Amino acid sequence: MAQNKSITSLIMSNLPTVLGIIGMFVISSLYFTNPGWPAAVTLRNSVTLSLPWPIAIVSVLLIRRHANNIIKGESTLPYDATVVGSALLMIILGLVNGISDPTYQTLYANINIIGTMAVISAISISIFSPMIRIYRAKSPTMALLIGLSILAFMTYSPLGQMISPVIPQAGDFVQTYISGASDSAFWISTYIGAVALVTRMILLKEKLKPN
Amino acid sequence: MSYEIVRLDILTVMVASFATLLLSSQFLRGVKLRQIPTVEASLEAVRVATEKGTPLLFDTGWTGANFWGHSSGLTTLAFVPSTLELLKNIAQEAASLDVRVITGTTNAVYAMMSRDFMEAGYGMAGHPERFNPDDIYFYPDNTGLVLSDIEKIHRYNIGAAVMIGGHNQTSNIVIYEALATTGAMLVAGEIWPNDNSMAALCADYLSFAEENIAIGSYLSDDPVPKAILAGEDIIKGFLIAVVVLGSILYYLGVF
Amino acid sequence: MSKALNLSDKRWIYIMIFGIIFFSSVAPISFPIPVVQWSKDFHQVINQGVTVDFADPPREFEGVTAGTRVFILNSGETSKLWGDMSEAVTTVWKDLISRDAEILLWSSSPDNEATLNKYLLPVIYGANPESHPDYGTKFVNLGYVAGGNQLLEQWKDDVIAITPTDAYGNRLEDLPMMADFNNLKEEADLMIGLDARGLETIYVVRFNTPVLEIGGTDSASYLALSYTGGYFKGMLMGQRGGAEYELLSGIKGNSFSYLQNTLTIAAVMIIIMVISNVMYVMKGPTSKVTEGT
Amino acid sequence: MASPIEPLMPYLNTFIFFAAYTVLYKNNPVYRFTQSLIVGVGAGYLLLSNINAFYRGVASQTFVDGSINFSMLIPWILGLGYVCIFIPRLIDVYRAVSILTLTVGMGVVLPYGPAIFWTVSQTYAQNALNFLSDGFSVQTFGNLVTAIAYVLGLSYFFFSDVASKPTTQARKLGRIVLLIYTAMTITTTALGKVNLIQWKVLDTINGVPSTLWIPALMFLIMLVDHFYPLKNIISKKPE
Repeated sequence: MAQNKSITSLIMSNLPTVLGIIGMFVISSLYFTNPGWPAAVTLRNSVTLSLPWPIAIVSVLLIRRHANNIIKGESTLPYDATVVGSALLMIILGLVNGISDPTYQTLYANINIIGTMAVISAISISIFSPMIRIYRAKSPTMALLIGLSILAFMTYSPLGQMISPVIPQAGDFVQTYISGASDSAFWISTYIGAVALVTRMILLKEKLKPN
Repeated sequence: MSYEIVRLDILTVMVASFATLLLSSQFLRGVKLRQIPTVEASLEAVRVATEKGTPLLFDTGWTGANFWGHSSGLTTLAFVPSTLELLKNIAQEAASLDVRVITGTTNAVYAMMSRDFMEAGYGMAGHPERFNPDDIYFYPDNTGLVLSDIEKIHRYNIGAAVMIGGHNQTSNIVIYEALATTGAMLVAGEIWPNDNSMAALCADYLSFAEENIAIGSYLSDDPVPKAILAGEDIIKGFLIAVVVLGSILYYLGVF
Repeated sequence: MSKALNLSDKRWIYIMIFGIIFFSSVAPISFPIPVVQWSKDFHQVINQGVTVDFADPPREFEGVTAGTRVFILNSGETSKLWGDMSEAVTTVWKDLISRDAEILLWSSSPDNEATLNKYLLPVIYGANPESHPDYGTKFVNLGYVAGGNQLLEQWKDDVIAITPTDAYGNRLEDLPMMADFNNLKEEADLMIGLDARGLETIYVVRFNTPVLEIGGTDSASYLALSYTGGYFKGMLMGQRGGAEYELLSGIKGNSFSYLQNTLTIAAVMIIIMVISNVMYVMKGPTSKVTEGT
Repeated sequence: MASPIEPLMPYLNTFIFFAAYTVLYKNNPVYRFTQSLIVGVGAGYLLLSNINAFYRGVASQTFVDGSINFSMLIPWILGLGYVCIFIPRLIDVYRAVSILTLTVGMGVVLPYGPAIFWTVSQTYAQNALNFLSDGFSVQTFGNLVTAIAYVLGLSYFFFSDVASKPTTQARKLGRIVLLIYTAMTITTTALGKVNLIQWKVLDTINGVPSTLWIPALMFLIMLVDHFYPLKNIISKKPE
């Protein structure tokens, strides 16, 4: 009796999670059924259509945070003002002239899009740098890896083909058949870990709040 | 209305996987697990930050960003509990050593959860007053996160970092390079394989893919997550058997 | 206070790389390149088709011809990889137009949408794509629609019911091309992902949809599973993939100008890595051993 | 119609790209300003894009031909639940809506895991011994290597002592398989991403107008600052 009571209270204290888990499996059923159960389709579609809200709210929270810094007079004031000012400028432009406004569009493309490409392009320099500074044959395995990196440099530039056609063929073989299988092992272990996560949720071991 | 079942074989494998893990949670309790290097190293990073007198950077990148049905889906959710549990433990250690922990993520919901776990860690150490919610940072996109992380690394001269999570397009290495400038100790593990490759190049301590999901179970006192982790080995063993035995059966024409 | 330039300063590395890129850019040369198998497969599918047999019955796709319905998913990291994907995407797009295909475009995020709006659509369709004669009959742009995988699950049955308007506010039911391009699981003859993920399980294993992929050079590392697993029937990776498709299709582009840079930088990196490792082995290990490697 | 500020955009574009790189020299106000601008502009754009997305998908469909479309009310209700994040007393409403969204999202993608690990394993098994039936070629040998590498790689992720101890050798080889992937990926990533820099450098050289002078000027300023810190000129104090 006491045990039943504790299970009941456990379920009641986790009601949103319990309902969510039931919903999760109902939604999962849509993958395997044709046509899908209409109620499940409605739930899935409604949640999808509501997704712009949380994404938009992240932006509002970010702007609010920097606005609070301005009010508190933090030492980062000029930069907080830049964040808030530029965000407000975009919002005003978009609201007044619509999101197809050319000024609104061109500011985003020439500031944010190109900034993103700058960050991503910096990856190459950030790889070359440690490859030059610390990529050393400290063990036979490391020597093998450095050899393979050199093979990849030859394969994915015209250099290998200029020396011998065998080089890019060997590089392609390693990339397609060994790296490909390794990629599968990486992903599949992760997918199994994800199934384990859901199992822990079913057992109410994952509440996404600390004990 | 009649329903047609699509891919019954996948449905069977899914149900069998859950059944295996649920049974494991009961019957594999107490099974011993091998070590994962980043678990202890993460706490060591807090001590290194203490010695250097600088804050610790705890960056989880895109963790939790895919709450909203993004194409990377389940894998980005899988390590959410793990990173939060790790953050709680790091916060506990940091609170007792009076080290500031600065976090970075791309999701407001995850940032809110981080606050709960960090606060709990500081409370467990008996120093709730040392918790500063303003040290939890989030940005709506990966670009903002990386750019601001680099700025903070320079501004605070970060001496140690734990970067366990999911970054994007290997942008984690841009942060690693900034950490190399300040000579920081780096504990890293990434959920996605290409990002993991960057950690393999730069990290002082490294964990691979699913090991990062498993960290949460290692840190928990509860025997059930550990038992489920052991149960995953059965699924992996089954898949290995599918390839080994299946190849022979396919060759013999049985399928 | 002035400071001497120190050779151990790692900023020399950055200066060297920028130097190589600059000089490669002002002196581009064409080089012979081998065409990798996944690029050959990509062209083969566009040109002659493929059979997909994950589910019963198998689906026969006979290549892109007049009226072939191609769904392009701008749903990966296009905004971040554009400088490495630009030529492959542009060349394939031109090839699809030359074959008179019907193209439906979706962007999964505002930055992906903005990238194609700035760098691709003006090149192909002019400053106002919605005013181009092909718009509505050969090309429809859904623009940014939120939802990722969930959206793809919904669109497999009905696009118009979920997303009634295009990126420019036109109702989809008023656009002639959409009359038989609505139920994606059956009416999309071919899907081309721009670094897109999730198509394998949503479309390929259940509905045998042929899927091709265009990504950055390193996209191959995390998309390899999908190629070796047989889900993607071909891939074009990076500017080199663009150069390969230029060779295979005979459509001229700008891909080859990038090969000089990769050649120079690869040669320099190989020389540095060989010398530094030989010196390291001769001197014996002195630096710290990294746990990961 | 083009924006009146369009003529300035090539310069702004080039400035932003290379200003992001100035941090490689050292942390500086130009980098911090650029970073703040990118974050702010991105936040404003993302906010309005999603308002527009909701308008297209829901708001414009809620009242059609003078009558309410009831299926559109649920996204509105969920949206209002999200707004509760701004009301501390109603934060649990926000949490409940988040959990619902999270679990629905997980429900959609949950089958993908088994779908992938089952069909990939099947495909590898199907092809592994093709060399026995189809003869020895690069492809059939490659298929065998793939199956072996996959098995070894997967074995690395055994966690229990029961499974990991007897497979120690396989796991060591599995670790090498995973590291082979990392070695190839490091290089292909570097070569791929360096194309992005060249793409922009080509734009500064060949674009109209040419903007190459902007990064050249930035480099010169950094060089000067290295020997004669500009901060001292402004603040009249030694660094």
